[in-house]
This record gives sequence, C-alpha cells and structure tokens, in this order.
Amino acid sequence: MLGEQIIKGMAVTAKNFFGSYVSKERLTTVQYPEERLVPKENTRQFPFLVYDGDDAEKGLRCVACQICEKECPPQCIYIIKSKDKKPDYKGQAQVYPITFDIDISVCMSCSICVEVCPFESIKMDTEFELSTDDRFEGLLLHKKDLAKSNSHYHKVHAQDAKDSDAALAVEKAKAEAKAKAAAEAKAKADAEAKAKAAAAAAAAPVGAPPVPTTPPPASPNK
Amino acid sequence: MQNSYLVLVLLAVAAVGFAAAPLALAWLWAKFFSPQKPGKDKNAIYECGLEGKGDAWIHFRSEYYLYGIIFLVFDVETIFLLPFAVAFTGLSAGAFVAMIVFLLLLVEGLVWAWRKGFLTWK
Amino acid sequence: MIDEGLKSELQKQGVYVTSMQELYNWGRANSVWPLTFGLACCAIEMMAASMARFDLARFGAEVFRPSPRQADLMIVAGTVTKKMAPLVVRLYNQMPEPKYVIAMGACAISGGPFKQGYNVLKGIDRYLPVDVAIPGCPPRPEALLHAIMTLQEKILNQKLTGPDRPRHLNADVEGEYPVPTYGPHDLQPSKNSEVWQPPPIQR
Amino acid sequence: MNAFAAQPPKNFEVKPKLDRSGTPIGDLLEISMGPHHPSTHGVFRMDVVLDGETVVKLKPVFGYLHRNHEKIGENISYLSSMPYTDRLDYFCSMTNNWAYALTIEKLAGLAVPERAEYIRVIMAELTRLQSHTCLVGFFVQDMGALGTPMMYAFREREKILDLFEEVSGARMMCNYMRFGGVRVDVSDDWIARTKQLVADYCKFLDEFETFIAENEIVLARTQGVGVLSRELAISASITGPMLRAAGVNYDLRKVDKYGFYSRFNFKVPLGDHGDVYDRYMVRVLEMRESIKILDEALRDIPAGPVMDPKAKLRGFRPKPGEVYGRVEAPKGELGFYVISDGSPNPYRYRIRPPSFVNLTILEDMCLGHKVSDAIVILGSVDIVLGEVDR
Amino acid sequence: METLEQIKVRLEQALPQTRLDILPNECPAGERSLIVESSRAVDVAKFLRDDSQLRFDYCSNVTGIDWPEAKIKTKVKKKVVVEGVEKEVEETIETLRSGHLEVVYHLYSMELKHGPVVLRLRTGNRAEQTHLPSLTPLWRGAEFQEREIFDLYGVIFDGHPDLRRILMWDEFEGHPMRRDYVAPDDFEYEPTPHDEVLDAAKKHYPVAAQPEVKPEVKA
Repeated sequence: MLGEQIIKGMAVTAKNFFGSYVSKERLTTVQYPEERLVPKENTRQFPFLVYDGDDAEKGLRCVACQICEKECPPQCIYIIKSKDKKPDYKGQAQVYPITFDIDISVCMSCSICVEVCPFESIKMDTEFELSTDDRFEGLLLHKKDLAKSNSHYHKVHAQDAKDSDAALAVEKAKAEAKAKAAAEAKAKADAEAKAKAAAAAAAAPVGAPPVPTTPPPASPNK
Repeated sequence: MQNSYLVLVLLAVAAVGFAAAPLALAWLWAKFFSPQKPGKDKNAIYECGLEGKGDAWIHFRSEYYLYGIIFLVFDVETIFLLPFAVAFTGLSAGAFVAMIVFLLLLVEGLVWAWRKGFLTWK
Repeated sequence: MIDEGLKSELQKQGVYVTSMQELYNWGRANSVWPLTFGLACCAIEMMAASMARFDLARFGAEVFRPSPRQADLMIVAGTVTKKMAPLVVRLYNQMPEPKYVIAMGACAISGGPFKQGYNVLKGIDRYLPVDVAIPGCPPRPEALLHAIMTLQEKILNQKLTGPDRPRHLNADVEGEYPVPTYGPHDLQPSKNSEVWQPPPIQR
Repeated sequence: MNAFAAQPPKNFEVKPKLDRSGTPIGDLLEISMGPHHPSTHGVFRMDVVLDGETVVKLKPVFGYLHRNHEKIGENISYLSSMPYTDRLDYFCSMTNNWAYALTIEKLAGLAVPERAEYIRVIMAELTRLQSHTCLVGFFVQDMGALGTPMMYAFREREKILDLFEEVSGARMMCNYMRFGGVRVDVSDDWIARTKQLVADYCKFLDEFETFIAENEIVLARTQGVGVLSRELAISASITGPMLRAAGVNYDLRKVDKYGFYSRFNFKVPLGDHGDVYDRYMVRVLEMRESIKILDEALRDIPAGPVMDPKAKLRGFRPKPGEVYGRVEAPKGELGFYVISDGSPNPYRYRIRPPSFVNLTILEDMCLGHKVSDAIVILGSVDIVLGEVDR
Repeated sequence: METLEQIKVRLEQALPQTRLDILPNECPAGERSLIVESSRAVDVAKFLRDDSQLRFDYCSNVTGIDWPEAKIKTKVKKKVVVEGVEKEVEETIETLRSGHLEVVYHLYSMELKHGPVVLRLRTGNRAEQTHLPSLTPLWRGAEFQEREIFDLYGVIFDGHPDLRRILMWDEFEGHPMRRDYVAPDDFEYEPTPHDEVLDAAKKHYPVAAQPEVKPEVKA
C-alpha cells in the first residue's frame, strides 16, 4: 500500500510522544536556568590561578616561569615578572608575577597550560556563564580575577585537587629532606674544618712543614 | 430602530475598525518615531549574502505555468472550504453531499494531471 | 513614568498597569527570531542548543529564519574570515530594524585561536556593533542560553524615546554599515572606525 | 576518455526547448546557492545554472572558512597543533586527534601502550557513531523533514558527547590524544556506562531505520539520484562511505590495519548502485559494524598504562624527515603529511581532507537532476566546512 | 609491492632517458620519494597508473611545499690524516640550496591495496619558472588540490582543466602560504602580544605613553 511506511514512521513519532508521558527517560530537556547539568570531573572552560591559604597575593603558587605563556597555542597569556622575590610553599624565595593576564576572548580552553605547568599553579575552571556586552575590559581577566583559592579548586575538581595536593606534599617533603641533609652536611664540614685547623696548629711547632694540604673546601651548599 | 440593516453596517464598521486600528497605530509610530532609511544594500535582492548577478526578469519555462494553474485551483477550493467548515455542524445531508462532490471533482482534476504526467518536470 | 509603589499596589488588586514601551520591549524580548548564521563549530553548538536537550524554544528563539528579511537577531557563530566578512555585513544590512548581534565563540569576538591566520578577521566588531559576546571555543549550549537571557534583559530596559534611544530611531544617523570590498591583501577599509574603537593598550 | 570533462548522464543534453518558430522558449537562470544557505552544511557556495528546474552547470566555490590551519601549524610546536586538529572536522575531533598522533608517532617512532590503542579504537568508533547519526539527521532534513529526525539524532549524540566530556573535559573539542598515548585514563565506571550506551544504540538505530529506510518519499527522492560509477570514484580519489557505496572495497581499517583493528572482526558494507540511497545505507550499516567493534573492544580492554613514559610533552624535536599518516575518518581518508627539519615547529604541516576531495565530482553527480536533488546529493557527500576549507 | 629501487629500474627501462633519483628519508617510517624531472612527469605517472603490477590508480594527496633560498649546513664525516694518525673529523660544509617550489604526490593502489609511492616535482625557481605539468588528466582527484597549490603557492599547472583561485578571493594578489608572505597589519588591539606580534602591535600604541619594553627578551 503506498503510504504504509510513512504511517509506520509516524507511529514511531507517536510512540515517542506518548512515551514521554510514561517513561522519564524520554524527557531529555534540561530547563537551563532552574535545572543545571552537574559539571563533570574533567570539565574545562577557562583557566584560573590557584593560591594557598587565604591571601591571594601572598599564597599565589605561580612563580612566573612563563612556560605556559610559551606553550599556549593561541598565545593568550601575558606575564610580567616581579623584580623582588617572595617565599613559595617550599620556603624557597621565588619570583612572582606582577601582571598575569589571560584574554579569554582568544583562549580555546585546551588545557595545555595545565599540563605543562610544573608548579600546579594553573587549573581549568568550570564557570561558563561569562557572556558580557563589554568586549574589551570584560573579557581580559587580570591576576585578581583569575586567582581562586585551593578550596575552590577542591570544590570544582575533587579528584584532581587531591592528586595535586599529594604531589605538592611529596615535593615539599623532598625539599625539606634535602634542606635537612644540606644542613647536616654543612655542620659536619664545619666540625671537620675546625678539627683540621686544630691538628695543623699542633703539627706546625714540630718544624717539619707537612705537605700543605689544602683544607677540604667547605661543601658548597646551595 | 427596527431597521435591521443598521446592525450589519455597525458590525462591518467595528470589524474593519478593529483590524485597521493597530495598523494605523503602527503607521503613526513609524511616521513620527522611526524614520524610513532605505539603502542600496537594504533594498538589494537577497542572494545568499552575495550581490545579485543577472536579473530575474528572464523567460521562464512554460512548465511553471502548469504548476501555477494546479495550485490556483486548489487555492480557490480552500476558500470555498472555509464557510463549509464554519457552518459544518448546522448543515443538512444534501449540502454535505454537494460539498463532497465539489471536492471530488477537483481531486479528479489532480489525478488526471498526475496521470497525464504534468507534475513530473521534463 | 509609573512609580513602582503604585504599580505593585494595583497589582495586588489584580489591576495590571504598564507603559507602551514596557509592553513593546516585553513583546520583542520574548520572541527574538535568530537568523541561521552558522559558520563553523559554534554553529553545531547553536544547533545543539536548539535541539531537545538544551531547548532554545523555552526562550522564544527556536524559529531559525533562513532569510534575513524575517530575522531580528544575528548569532555570528564561528570564524568570520576576510572572504566572508563583506557578506556578513551585507546580511546585517538586509535585516529589518530593530536588530541585534550576538558574537558567539572566541572566533567571532576576536579571531580566537585562528587570530594569526592571514585570512581571518580579528572579530566581527570591526564592522558590526556587537550586543552580547560569548567567550568559549565553542561555548556550551547553556552559555548561549545565558547570552540570550542577557540579551533579553538588554532589550527589556531599552528606551524607545529620548536621547539614548536605539540607533535606528534617530533620523540623522546613517541606516547602513558600509560593506567592505576585497583588496589585494586585506579588506578595504580594514575596519569601520565608527564601530571599532578599541581602548589604548599599555604593553 | 576525457577524464576531466564532467560527463552528464546518458539521457541528458543541454538543448533549449524551441517553439514552432524556432526561438528558445526559456533562458538559463543563474543562481548562487551561496555561503549563507540553510542546506549547504556551512558556508559552502555552489554557482548553479538552471534550465528551468534542471541543473545545467554547477561550480562549487570554497574559501569562506579558510582559517589558515596549515600556516598556523607551521608557526607553533607539534603539541600545540593538537587542539587545532579538533577544529578541522568539528564532528569527529577524536579521529582527527588520532590521525595527527598516528602521523607524529610514525615520524618519531614512538610506541603506544596496548590500553591506549584500545581506548583510541573505542573513541574513534564512538565518533563514527555520532558523526553518522548526525549525517542521517541532516540528510533527511535536506529532504524537507524539518526538525524531527534531527531531534532524535541529536538526542543520541548528546549521550555520546557526555561520555567524551567526562573523559576529555570538552564536549566537541576533546584534545584527548598525545604522541605516545592518551591524556587521561578511562575509569571502569565509564566503560560500564559506555557498554550500556552501545547496547541501547541498536534499539535507537532500529527506531531510526523504521523512520527512514523504507519511507516512500525517501526512496523516491534518493534512489537513482546522483549515481557515481566505480571508475570515476577511484579516479577522483573519493574515499569513505561514498567510495564503498560505489562498490569499491577500500576501508583503511582493513587496508592499513592501523591501531588494533586487525583484532576485531567486522565487515565492510558495500553498495552496488553508487546512488544517494546506497550512501545512506552504507553509513547505517557501518554504524552497526561500529557497534560490533565497540562491543568487542569494551569487553577485552586490557589494564595498563595509557601513556608511553618516554614520550616528552615539551621540547619535542623529531629528527628531520617526512611522513604521511592516514586514518579512516567517518567522512573518508584523513591524512596528515608532516615534514620536520629538527626544530620544535614542523616545516610543512599538510592535511589531506576527505570532504574537500570528495567534492571534486559534485558537478558530475548533479548534472541533469533537479535543484532539490542537488541539495540531497550535497547532503549525501557529507561535507564539514572546517575540514573542506581548513 | 616492489621496493622503490625496483620500480625505478623498471621505470628507466620503460622510459629511457628520464632523470630519476631517490630522496632519502631518515625517519623510522622511511617513506622515500622519487624525484621526477617535470618534463617527463606525465609519462612516469601514466606508467605507474597503467602498469599491471603497480596499478597506482588512487592519487591520495597532492602537497605544495615552498623551499626558499637557504644555506644548508650538512655535517660530513671525513677521514683526515692528522700528524700520521688517521682520525675521523666532523666538518660542516655549507651548500647553498637554490629556492624552488615542490609538489609531492602520494599514490596508492586501490586495486592491489599496496602502499604509497611518493612523486616529487620541482620547479625551476620561485619567481618566474613555476610551471609544472598537471596530473589531473590522469587522476581526477588531483584537480582541487592542484588548484589549491596554485592559489596558495603559485605553481602554474599546465594542462589543468580550470586553474583558478580556490580558497582566496579572486582579487587577492600574491601567494599566502609562501614563507616570505607578510600578513596585513591589523594589530590595533592586542592584549596578550608576544615576539613579532608585540613588535607589530607596538606601532599602534598611543605615542604619548610609550611604555618601557617588557623587562627581558623571551627565547
């Protein structure tokens, strides 16, 4: 019969239509402003800078190494380093960025800056409601708009945040161990130098000048 | 005021007035508040974003004329269907049959055109 | 204008009072008809926004009109190349007033990731006045819904008379934006200085 | 045989109709189905000359989305080009990533762990599913079924995009593969949900086929339309479902045996008329084959690392040399030809786009058909402008 | 499939006085290519397509490459007798590579399903001798890709059915993919400039407030 397949096709539409009254699974609409989709674990929209503690200025992890600025495919990060240094989480004195701008009207949210950052200081946020009518100033995020606390990072990417904290903890432990080892080595070297000086003084009055052994150079500790 | 035609005239005036009032308002608004600004591009023919090339005043093929005629027949038919649909409940069986015959006559015209091959473009 | 106190007072008694401008803007805000203007990947997210899951129809904007004559919102979704720019401006000119432009995606705002290309226009706001800009590459469908909501607020508090009424309502302003022509390496003129006034940058 | 002249079908010749007095009774109408057209799948333009309703000449015009992908690729490092490959064919970002990663692994001789190869096959087949589903939605919409089939197609596509977003972080622009493996491992919960999705997909495909496969209007509009002969298909370097619809058995998954495709048994559907209906049916059957591959791949995916530990992320400088790597993308053979001169940026970075080459014979297929058939034929070629204009 | 050398030998037998040499390629995949002189290119291609054992009926990829004039430093290991002791010395010799455009064809066989033969055609120089024979009459698939090479690189293909610009607009002058093409200057608003974009954007800064240059020059 001529129209038979068309009617079968319409039957499918009818089944779907009446099915939506019965099975929840057919209702796929997400009523956006009221209902929202839960952002997934790895969702990435625009980068943000992580800072520890509560003060954004002091706790900022970023050390302005500009690796992300070089590696960013569309070149949308702009960093100016500071002259003076401030201690970072490992206690080492590190440079920090004076200005850290990201032009999110160019950023393609590809998260390569997150992969190449060795200091776990830039992560991807899941905030996407950023439509503005101010195209110039509204879409150029400066350091103060980018800096967000570590707790925000935990809220947004729970699993990643735990891994990154663990990595930082290991890093810190290694740094302390090295610092302690360096301190002991220095202390041992001083003790030896004093003992050598005392032995040299004792041997000198005998008159036979021993071969001038150069005192062991104090082990240079960085 | 047993002159019953006056009611019809009032009804006609009210109907026309009801339709014309928003149009008049819009026209007044446009005249005083939003001035006309015709431009070269605004009035150009829309050609998928390009400038129109060649003009549309060419000799069209005659097959279009046949499509036009068949469409016209069915267009007029729908005009007749309107009062039929409005007064459908109050109609007697005879009127209903007359209307169905009218419809079938036109459908018969379409079937003839279809079989004759007018609808397939040569 | 009507003061709010009286208005809410009346509303309690079930009497709704509004001004012609509010009614006009309310009607236009909730039935914005976009022009199907999909250029690249953002067009797919625009289509996904108009499909079942992120329903654009709930904002009155799901009728995508192919011809500019019946559209009043142009969503520039995708990279505007220099070969396409004159056509975008011509289509914008052919749309009836009052019309709005949403620059969807990084490419439409500033050339986005393809900024360093020789054939890519660094943002459609060099030739057209952009009302709402959505960053993202591509922005999520919800971001487009959020942009439509921002546009609706913008339409709602638009003044129809007085000094800051929309551009097309005062007579002495030119009705059309000049359509650029193709030059040997770039478009002539390379930008419309009346629309494109970037702030000075200290770098 | 004059290979490059477009051969109209046999019973077609451009002969203006003459009335009794011998003067032609209809001029040729020149229209441009221009860049801004609802059914050209993006900013693609066809300058069509019509004799009444019949297409007499059809010249495609490109370049409206030429975003200089290759010039930008020459100025940035190898890794930085990976997110740009998502924007080539923006329906199949995983396959584009795989093609680029495959090429650079061939160039630098990197090994890929087994689990990463399995994940790549799974992601590529999921991309093929959602790309063909979208194609069928657009294809039927070009024929006039506005809205409804697209709603069904995008409803299923959203489920697959959720899986991509969970793993790679973005719905469409996954940027998921690296040279020597994949960026993020896949959780078991994700694998379970993918198995569930693949199982439901058969039900959806049956529902979709009752819609379209035997629908009279679809049959009338597509059978015998846009016929492509075997010899012309091979000579015009057509690849992908269009080629297999013309009856040529050439599928890179079987020819090149890249990835672990040799471990899965799946068949390659072939058409025999080469018309628009065969192309549609070949794609639907390919979706069913992809479901078979996905079942097997998801069942025996091994545990293990997903990234080759030796692979360096930054400062990647392959030795000077050149390589051409290709992958069976849903639209055809997607190839990357990279010449490296030892510096961190490639010297020449060329993409062989399947849709761009498949359009070579669009005029041959459309000659003699009606304007509305030209739209359906363009829909069956399945072009994506990001890849055509690069 | 035969190795490239066997194909070369059979080609030389079939077409006597053609100059063919093989370009080495050190990367692991090692696809070496066959450099063909442009005058005999069509015959070589026809042979590759119609020969019964080869049947290269599928021209997959046609690529244009721009090699500007450059000095190439090649490290050559030479045995040098130094004070009676024979020592191997690495010594870089400077060869000047003349600028030329190159078109590379990747040919496959759909019938016999075997791998790529890479043909390379080179033009005289980059200025006026940029004519090459078009292989579109042999493989219809090369038509659009050759038009793209004409548009972006400026190689004029003789025998091509309709050689027009395909990607750029018709009024465009010059060939943008060449390495010495200078893009037009539209850098008015560059919030995140680097290296050459910074220099280009600096011209648009307001003259009065000329900021101090970024503290250090980046690598």
